[in-house]
Amino acid sequence: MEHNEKVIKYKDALLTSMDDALTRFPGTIIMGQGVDDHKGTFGSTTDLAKKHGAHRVFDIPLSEEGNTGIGIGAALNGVYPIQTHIRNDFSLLAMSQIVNTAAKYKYMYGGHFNVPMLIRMIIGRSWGQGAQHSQSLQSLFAHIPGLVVLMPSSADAVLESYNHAVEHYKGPVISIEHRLLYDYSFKSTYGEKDAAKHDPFSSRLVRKGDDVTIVATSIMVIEAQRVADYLAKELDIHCEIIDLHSISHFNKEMIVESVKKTGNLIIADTSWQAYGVCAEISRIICEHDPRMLKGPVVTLGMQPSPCPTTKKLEDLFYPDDYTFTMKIVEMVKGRGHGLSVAKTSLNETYKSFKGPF
Amino acid sequence: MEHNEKVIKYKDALLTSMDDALTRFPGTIIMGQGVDDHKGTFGSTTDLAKKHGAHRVFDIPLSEEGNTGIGIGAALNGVYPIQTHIRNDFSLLAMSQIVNTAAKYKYMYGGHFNVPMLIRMIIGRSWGQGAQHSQSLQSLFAHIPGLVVLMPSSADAVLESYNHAVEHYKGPVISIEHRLLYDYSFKSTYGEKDAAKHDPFSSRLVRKGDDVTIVATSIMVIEAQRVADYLAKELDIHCEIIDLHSISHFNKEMIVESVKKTGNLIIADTSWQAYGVCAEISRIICEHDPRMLKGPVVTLGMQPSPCPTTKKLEDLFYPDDYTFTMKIVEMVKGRGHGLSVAKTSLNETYKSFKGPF
Amino acid sequence: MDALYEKLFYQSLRIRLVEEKIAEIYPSDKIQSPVHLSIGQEALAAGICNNLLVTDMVYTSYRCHAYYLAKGGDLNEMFAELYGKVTGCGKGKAGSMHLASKKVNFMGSSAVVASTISNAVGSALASKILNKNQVSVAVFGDGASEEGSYHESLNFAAAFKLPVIFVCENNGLAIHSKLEQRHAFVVHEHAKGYGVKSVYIEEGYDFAKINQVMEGIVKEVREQSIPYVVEIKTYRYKEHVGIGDDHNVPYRSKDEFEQWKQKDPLIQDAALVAKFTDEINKEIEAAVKFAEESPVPADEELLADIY
Amino acid sequence: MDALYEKLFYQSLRIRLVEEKIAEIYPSDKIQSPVHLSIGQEALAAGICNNLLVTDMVYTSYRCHAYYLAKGGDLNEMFAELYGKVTGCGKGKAGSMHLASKKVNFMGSSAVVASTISNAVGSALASKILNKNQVSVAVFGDGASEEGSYHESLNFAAAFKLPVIFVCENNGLAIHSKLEQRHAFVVHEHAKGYGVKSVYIEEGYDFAKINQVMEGIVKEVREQSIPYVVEIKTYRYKEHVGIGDDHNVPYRSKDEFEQWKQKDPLIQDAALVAKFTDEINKEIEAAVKFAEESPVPADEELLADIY
Ligand SMILES: Cc1ncc(C[n+]2csc(CCOP(=O)(O)OP(=O)(O)O)c2C)c(N)n1
Ligand SMILES: Cc1ncc(C[n+]2csc(CCOP(=O)(O)OP(=O)(O)O)c2C)c(N)n1
Ligand SMILES: [Mg+2]
Ligand SMILES: [Mg+2]
Repeated sequence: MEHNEKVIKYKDALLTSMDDALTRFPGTIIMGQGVDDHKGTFGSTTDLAKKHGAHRVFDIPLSEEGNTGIGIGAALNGVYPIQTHIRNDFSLLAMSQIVNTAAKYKYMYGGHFNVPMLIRMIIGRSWGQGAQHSQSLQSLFAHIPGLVVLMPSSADAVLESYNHAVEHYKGPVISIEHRLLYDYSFKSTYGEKDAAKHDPFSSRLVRKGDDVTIVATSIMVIEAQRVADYLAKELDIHCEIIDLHSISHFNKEMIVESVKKTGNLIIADTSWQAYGVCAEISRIICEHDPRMLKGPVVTLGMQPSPCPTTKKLEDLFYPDDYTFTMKIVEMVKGRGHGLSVAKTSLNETYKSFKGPF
Repeated sequence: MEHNEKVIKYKDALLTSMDDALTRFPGTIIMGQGVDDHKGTFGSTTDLAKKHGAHRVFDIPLSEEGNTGIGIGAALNGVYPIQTHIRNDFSLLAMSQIVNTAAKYKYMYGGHFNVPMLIRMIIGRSWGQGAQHSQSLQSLFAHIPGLVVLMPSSADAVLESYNHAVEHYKGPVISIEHRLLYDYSFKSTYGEKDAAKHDPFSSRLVRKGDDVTIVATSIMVIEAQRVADYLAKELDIHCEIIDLHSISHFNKEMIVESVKKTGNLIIADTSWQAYGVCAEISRIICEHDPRMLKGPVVTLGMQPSPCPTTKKLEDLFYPDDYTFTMKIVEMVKGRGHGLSVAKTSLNETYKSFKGPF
Repeated sequence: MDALYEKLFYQSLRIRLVEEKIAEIYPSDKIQSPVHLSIGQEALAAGICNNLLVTDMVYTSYRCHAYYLAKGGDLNEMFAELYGKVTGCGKGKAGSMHLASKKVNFMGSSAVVASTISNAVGSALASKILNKNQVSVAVFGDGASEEGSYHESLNFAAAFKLPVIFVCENNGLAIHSKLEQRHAFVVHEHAKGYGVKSVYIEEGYDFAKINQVMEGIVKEVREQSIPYVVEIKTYRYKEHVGIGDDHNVPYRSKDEFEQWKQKDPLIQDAALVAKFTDEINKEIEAAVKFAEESPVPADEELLADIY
Repeated sequence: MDALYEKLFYQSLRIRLVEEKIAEIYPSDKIQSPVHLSIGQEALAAGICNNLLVTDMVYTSYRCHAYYLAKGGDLNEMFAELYGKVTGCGKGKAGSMHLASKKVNFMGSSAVVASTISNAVGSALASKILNKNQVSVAVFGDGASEEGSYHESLNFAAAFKLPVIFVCENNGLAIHSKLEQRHAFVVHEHAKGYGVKSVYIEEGYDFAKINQVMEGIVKEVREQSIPYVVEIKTYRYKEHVGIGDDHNVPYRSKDEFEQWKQKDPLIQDAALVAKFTDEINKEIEAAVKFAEESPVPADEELLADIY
């Protein structure tokens, strides 16, 4: 069997990284609502309490602010806590501990303390779950110095960066996991000797191309790849795709070099554009040299409204890959390009997802 | 006496707008820590409890999340609550109510409910107050659809927009007030018949010029004006200044038109650049047409660290107006301009501020 | 008394039949939003809301169908909402977790646990300031009482003497977690620490008893402007979210379920069930038809009603 | 027993003299950060910390000087920190509100009210998981107990049986707000609602009594791994923040102040004050000199120690 035939699901990568952390570091604990139940945080913590003990993988009360403060205090006393929020919306209740405490601990006390911990937050799409279960709040964290904010878009991205977080990094890491990635299968070379070497907390160049630069996060990386495949095959348009991966510590040079080459930039994020990743990447370009660009930057994200539940509006709320594709064609070929683009869409994936959860 | 000779302090404008709200609308209440004490929220609520009754202006427990939820419930039942956070850092404890509840109430329930309320949050500088009392968190709120986020930079900006909020607007308004503006005096034409008419929740063109566009928020508008005065007088460089005022609903056309004219853009905000106002304005330009710009955009904000307390580092942490000036000279005249710029600095104002508080 | 009993029975049964209808429709995917059913817990909504005036304010969690109905929310608008139609009580933007009806002061239901508790306290604050003679009610689960804002809400309501009733629907579970693992306090005892009066009702299936206890409490709260905590033991028949049964999963025991069913009037009193079912089902069928035939929101709705 | 009394007296007096020195220096603007003095409250820090091992962990609020010293924090590093010097315990980045000293497990002091309470609970969680035989202590004000995270912390500590002591320094004030206006509960009574043992000490000036009560509690907490709430009545002599007196302002009464002073050993026991003052002042002068002569941080420090 060739090594690149190894295939692994996102959720299994999560489970593996959790299991590894518990196995290799006796100080690791997983504390979160339902981490020890039969659903095991959508399969990412299943049976770990049984395997590693109920004192290391345990359920906690509904007390986000307190729990986060408790995680921090534990981290300061020799434990590596992994915390989970089954929706990142709930982490808003823990903002003070994350922003006022965890992010500042090392600096505020002159470098004498470290708060090593991992906070996993799940975002999603197409659950018909409405305004309070649909947000994608990465930029709120990435605005704050002191936090490493990740959005792993593949199984290997999970394995590389979570293992790095637990083993080597001494500060708080926020990781935003997309629920719809959980059941995706990815090729994996993690751990193999000729596997690609990434800075585990930085960006990845996932596809090379000369026509357009796509900077994407999380599941938008998958969409970008589908769109890029289509464009290359059908319309001879070649996209370069940068998976931002870390939205707090992304690779600026990689982005600048790519835009210098292509002159065209499209940014695709899971959240609102305003004050989000789309804004931040625009800033990087503007501060470097906006004249690298041949024309306007295109951004894709959620429409500027809370998320409605009804399918009709929800489909309008999120960008689809038809729009994604069309925007790129227009960017490269101009408005009156007259090319036709198939309507096959990743939306089918979204639609087929049901829940509960 | 000529009408434009009327001068009013920022804190008196605040006090007047609070008093007006209580006088004109019997449903208005002010609820906040210390609003009825002898310091009266730095002079902005002084004696209002005596004047309007302790049932309308009252102190509350230290319970930010609960208090905000209580304000929202009161707003839904006929009261107009004005809430205060003497440091915006504390509002992180209320993020879930602000973001998950207040911002979404109207939309989430199909437009049948309104949450009219004003949340005042104070930011600052130069207090030697360190990492947890120095943040400027406007972008966290402005990222969220449903919130109007203001940063009034003058007495009239306060009067216009607070009165509009209380009298006409039916949703939640977050206003970020800079503590060092409190004791500044401003010319005021508010309420006079030939006073300038602004959209109370939008941007203001506060100075016209052809060489550089400065987009600024809060106290950075004052700095921009000082810098622009100096540049016009000493170096014949003419700045156009846009006071963003509302960072959630700013005037995009005004910005685009100005940048089209000057080709040079500098953005000056009170917070970190990443994912902040500097990023958002960059996005607007990038999405419109980055080729309007003659060169890189310059941004000014806090250095990407938590705020240190020691003066030495604090002075490096915040931008000063010497840097501000030099950046503009370089932008207009090129790097090797050889011009000399005086080191007089607004920093003196910052340094002379002591506290306590 | 018999008339009252029948009225409460009817209310409870109506809620159950509505939710059973939802469970029936759900696999068809016409309802594309997560549903948290109150089957087994209907008696609380019926017994509590029977004592409220239309001007009284009710706030709940995502487990809201029962209170929406008991407070007088329109059934057509409820089904239309579940179907994502513009004729729904939230124009299709709300879905199952965010039912609300301004007309009957059913003020909102939230998917963020405990978040509406303080809203109800604020409602009571406004009542007091504006002299409205209203009672406000916060309904929440046992899990919600672990959130800090519950403490903040109790303290505020007690310090300001506000007319608000805190109703804890104690089903002993937060998703799959047992109360004992999460909770170091007893809700109705803990309230006394704030000087807040409280009561515990163990018979959460008994709408008549709940109604009777609540009658006195609502009167007291209204007349004296004081907060009150009401803890009611109850039992969730279905899984936490969704329409399935999950007694096969070891997190709870089938025995417990059987014991509750033994006491459940909606199961035991077959005669009354028979008496009312047809009438209720007719109403439900009409509401489903209304929902089916209603239009989805126009595209413009996406960006309407934000500011 | 006399030796013990003198030791505690010395500790308390040392704290007072250090803070009086700060007040003396403050107008010179050499200390450019807001100071929250514990003058009047010193006995708590002395009586509590006397029972802790160096391996025990202490967390406080911004009102932290007293505990920093009582836990064994270095005086030179403290003054250097107040002066914003790189030799400070926080390299000049911390200032008065964020003293910490890892060497003596004085783990942190926060300017966000109540935020360190849960950190101390987490510390105790780690002790238990890692079998460390430590006691963790959270020190906070009466105002802090109004924050939701206090409730969350009590519940967690009780549910998980963690060895943590919650010390409430009840000075009856949050800035200028009186306890009665904000608080519908009594801290040490309220704790019992969580099954947490508690004690109330009214004599917050009496370090000997505090020491003695704490001795038993620390032992019990350590041996049995249980949480404990200790509420101590105390009195803040100075304004909330800054170095001024503010008894002229009507928010509190001068009488109360006079009564406290009557009982304050650091005022009443002139002989012992005389006995120790010189020695302490010498230590303080040396620390001030150390601070004065230390360098400010290099520019590179601005962006160091963030990640
Ligand atoms: C703040 C917050 N934390 C976590 C969740 C996830 N969650 C949804 S329902 C639930 C259990 C709540 O239990 P309880 O309050 O007892 O209500 P019940 O479902 O039993 O009616 C949890 C943890 C949430 N929705 N909000
Ligand atoms: C979360 C938060 N809210 C408000 C403040 C503003 N504030 C600073 S100190 C204080 C009073 C705290 O009183 P208490 O806890 O009794 O402590 P004390 O100052 O009396 O020692 C307040 C309200 C803050 N720092 N943090
Ligand atoms: Mg429950
Ligand atoms: Mg106090």
